[in-house]
Amino acid sequence: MIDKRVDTLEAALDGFGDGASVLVNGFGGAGVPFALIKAIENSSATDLTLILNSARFVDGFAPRIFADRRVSKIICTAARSRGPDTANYEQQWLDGYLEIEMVPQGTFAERIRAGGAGIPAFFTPTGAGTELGDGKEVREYDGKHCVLEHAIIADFAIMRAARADRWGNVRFRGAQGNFGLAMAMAAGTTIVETDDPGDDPIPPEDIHIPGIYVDRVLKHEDMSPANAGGI
Amino acid sequence: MIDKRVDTLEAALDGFGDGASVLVNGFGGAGVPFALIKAIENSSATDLTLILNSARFVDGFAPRIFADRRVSKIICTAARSRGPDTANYEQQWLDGYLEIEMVPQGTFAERIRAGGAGIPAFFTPTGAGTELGDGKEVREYDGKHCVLEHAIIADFAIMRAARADRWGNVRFRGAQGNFGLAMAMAAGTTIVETDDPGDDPIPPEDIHIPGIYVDRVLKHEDMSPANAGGI
Amino acid sequence: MQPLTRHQIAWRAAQDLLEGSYVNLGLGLPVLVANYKPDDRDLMFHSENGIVGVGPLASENEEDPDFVDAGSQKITLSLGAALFDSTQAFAMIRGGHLDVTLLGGFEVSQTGDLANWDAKMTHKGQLVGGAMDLVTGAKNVRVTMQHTTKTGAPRLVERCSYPLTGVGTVDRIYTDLAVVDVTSDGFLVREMIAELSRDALQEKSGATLAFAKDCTTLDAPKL
Amino acid sequence: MQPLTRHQIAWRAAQDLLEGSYVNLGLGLPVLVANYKPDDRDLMFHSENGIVGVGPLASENEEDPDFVDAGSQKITLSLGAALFDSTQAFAMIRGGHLDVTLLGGFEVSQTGDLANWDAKMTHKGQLVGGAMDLVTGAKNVRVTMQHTTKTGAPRLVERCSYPLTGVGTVDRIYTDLAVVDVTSDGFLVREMIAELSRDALQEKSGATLAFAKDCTTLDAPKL
Repeated sequence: MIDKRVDTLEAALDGFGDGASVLVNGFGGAGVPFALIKAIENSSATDLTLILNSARFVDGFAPRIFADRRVSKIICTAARSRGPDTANYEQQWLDGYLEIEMVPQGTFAERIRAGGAGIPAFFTPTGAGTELGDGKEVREYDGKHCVLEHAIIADFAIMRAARADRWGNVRFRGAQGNFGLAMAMAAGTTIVETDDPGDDPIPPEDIHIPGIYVDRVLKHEDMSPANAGGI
Repeated sequence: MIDKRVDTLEAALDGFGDGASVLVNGFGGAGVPFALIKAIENSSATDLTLILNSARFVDGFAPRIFADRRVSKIICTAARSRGPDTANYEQQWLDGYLEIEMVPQGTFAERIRAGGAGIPAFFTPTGAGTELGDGKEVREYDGKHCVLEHAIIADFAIMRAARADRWGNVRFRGAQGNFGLAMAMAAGTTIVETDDPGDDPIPPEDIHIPGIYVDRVLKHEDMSPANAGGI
Repeated sequence: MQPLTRHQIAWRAAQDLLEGSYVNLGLGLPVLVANYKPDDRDLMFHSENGIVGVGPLASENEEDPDFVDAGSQKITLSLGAALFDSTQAFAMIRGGHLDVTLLGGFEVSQTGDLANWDAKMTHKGQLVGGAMDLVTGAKNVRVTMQHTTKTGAPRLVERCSYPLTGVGTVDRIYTDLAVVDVTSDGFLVREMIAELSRDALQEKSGATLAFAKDCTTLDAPKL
Repeated sequence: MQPLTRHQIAWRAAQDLLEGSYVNLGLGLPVLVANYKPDDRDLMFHSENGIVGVGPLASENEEDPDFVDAGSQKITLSLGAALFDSTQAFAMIRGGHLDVTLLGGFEVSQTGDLANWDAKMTHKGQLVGGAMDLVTGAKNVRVTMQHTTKTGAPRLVERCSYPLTGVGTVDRIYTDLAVVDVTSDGFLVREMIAELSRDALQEKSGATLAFAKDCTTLDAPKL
C-alpha cells in the first residue's frame, strides 16, 4: 500500500548529508518548513547548497547553519539581511567563502520548474542587459534580447503545507504554495511537513501538488515563529 | 465592477474573423467548447488556424469548418480520423491545401504554456532524432540531444469548464482541464463556456485558471454529443 | 506453451510493475495491463490528459463524460488520484517522474530505438500523441508487441524501417514469444516460450539475439 | 503647491489605473497606491508570491500567517481573488498579462532603463526579487520616486549609474515634482507642480526634458 508518511524528522531526512542541495520553500513566512530547517540545523551536514527565495528566514530561524559555515552556496533572489548590520552569511559572501548566485525571482521559479519538467534550458528577456545577464548567451526574439537560462535540480525539496495525504498529494492554504510545486518537481526527494497528514485522500480536483512529486510526508507541528515573515 | 460574463455567442466571439488563430481545449470529449465550436462553424470566418490536440472532434461535430475549406493550418498532435476512410481535412492535407504541423503532445502543451509565460523558446529531448525534430536546432544537454522548440500564441482560446465566476476564475471537473490553463495563458482573448457562471466567486484555493487569463465567460448548455470522446 | 495471447502479454508485463510505481499505459495492448496488476501491488496509473490514479473502466451507470483517459475511455479514479492540466501531465513524463511507460510498437531496434507512431498510411493523417514524450522521458520504457508482423517480418530489428518515435530509450520488450531486454550490447532474451528453439526465435528476429544465462521459460496463466 | 508627499505621489499614480486592470505594486511607496484607488475602479492587485486580488492589510484580529503579500505583510483577499504558485505568478508577469507594474526606483534613464535593485551597499547582500521580471514583462511599467536624491542629485538621467534592472521599458515616472513619460524622444513632462519653473525642473533633472503641449499642473489633495 502506498503510504508516504514518515514518523520522525530522522526518517524524513533520511539520506540527507554532506554536499546535499536543498530547495527550501517559503515566502514571507508562508509555506516555510521550519521543523525541517531546524532539523537540518541540528544535523552535522556540511558543504550544503541552499536554493530558496530569501536567505534571511533561514538565518533568522536556524543561524547555526550559517554560523558553522556549513553552507557553500546559495541560489536565491534575496540575500540581504534586515537592518544595517552585516549578517553572518553576508560576511561569508563578502569574504569569498560563500558563493551566492543571485537570480531574478521569475527566472528562479522557472528554472526550478524547468528542472522538474525535463527542460534543460530556455530563453527569457528577464535580466537581459543587466549584470545578472552578463556572460549569458543572448538571442533576439520578437525584437527583445533574451538570455539563455538553465534548469535547476536538487537532491531535496522541503516545504510546509496545510494538508497532505498518504499518496503525497498536497494542498496549500493561502500563500503557502509559492515555490512548492516547482521545487517538488525538481527534487530527487521531496519532503512535506504538515499538521494534517490525514487518512482521507485530498479530493482529486483540490490538489495543488500531485503526489507523484512527493516522497515523504511528515506530521509535525508548525514551528514558525510568530513574526516569521520578518525574520 | 469587473464582470467578464457575456450573454450571447456573438458577444463571446466578438472580434473573431478571417485569419484568426484559435486554441481549442479538449481531450476525449472533456473540456471541449462545443457551443463555441458550433458558433465558429456557423460564422463565415475563413483562413483559420486551429491549434488543438486532435482535429477529429472538430471535424466530427462541426464538419463545415473543414468542408468549406475555412481552415488553412492545424497545429496538433493527432490528425488521423477514425476508421479506414479519408476525412475531409485529411484529403485537404494530402492535396496540399491544408497545412498540418504535427507536434508531440508534451511539446505541444509546453510550447503553448511558453507562449503564455513569456518564454520564446526552450530545449527539450522529445522529438530529437525523429522526423518531427528534423530541421530543428539541436544541442546536447546531459548527454541527451535536445531540440529547440518555440512558443505558440494565438488570437483566441476557447474551452468548456464546469464553473467560472465573473472575475474569469475557472474550475474544471474531472479531466476537463487538459490544455485549458496553457491555452488561456497563450491567447489574446480567452473565452470560457460553462453551465455555471455563478454569482459567487470560486474559493481562491480552488481555482484552476486564475481570472487574469480569462476575458469572457459565456453561460451555455453543454452541446456535447453523447459519444464526444469518439468523434 | 503456445505463443502468448494479447492478454497473456499484458499479464506478463504486469508482473514486472513494482509496488508503488507510477505507470503510463499506452493505447491498445498496454491498457490491458491494468487488468492483470498483481493483488499485492499498489500502482498509480498515469494518463497524459491529466490524471494520476486512473482506476477501472466505468461501468455503464458510472460513466461520466468528464472522466476519460487519454484513449477517450470512460474511467473511474482510484483512491488517492490527482487531476491536473496537460502541462503537469507532461512535466511528469518529461521530467523523469514516471517509473514506467508501456507502449505498443511497430519495431524496436537493437540500440533501443522505437518506431510506433507513423505507419505511413497513404490516405490518412498522422497521429503522434504523447508517444515521443513518453519514450524520451519515462525512467523505464517497455514495449509490448507481436514478435513479428502478420506477414512474418521481424519487429526486433537492427534499424527501424518506420519513422522513429525515440532514439535509444527502450529497456524491455514483451512479445508473444519472448521477453527481451535492450542492453548496450543489443537484444538479450530473458524469457522465451517453451516450444520454440533459440534458433527459431532468432529466425523470427531481425537482429542478433543474445540469451541471458538465466534465460527462463516465458509462461502465463490461461486468461 | 509644495512637492508632493509620498502619499500624494501614491495618490497621483492611483488615478491612472484603469477600471478592471491587473496591477502589481512594489515594496515601499508603490504599495501605498492601493490606499488611493478611486472608488469607481475595480482593480485586481497582483502579488508575486502567488495572489491576484490582494485586499487591504489585515487588521490585528484578521492576521493569518498564511496570508501574506510579497512584502511579507499580513493581508486580506479581495472578492474574486485567486491563489496560485510562483511559476504562475511569474508567468502572469513575464507573459505580459499584468497591465501595470508600479515600482520604486533609484534612477530612470531617458531611454527607459530602470535602476532599482542594487544600491551597491558594501556590507550587505544583494536583493533582486521580482523587479527584473516586472520591469521586463508588464504591459506598462511605471516608476515612483523622489525627483532627486537626498543630496540633490538627479534621478532622471541620461544613463543610469547604478546597475540596471531592465533596459528601455519604463513608460511613466511619478515624482514629488512631476509626472514624466519616457518616449522614443526621451523624457516628456506631462504634469509639474505649480511653484516650480520649467527651468528649475530641468535643473533638477540629469537629462533634457521636453514638455507636453498640454502640460498641466500636478496637484493632489491633502492626505
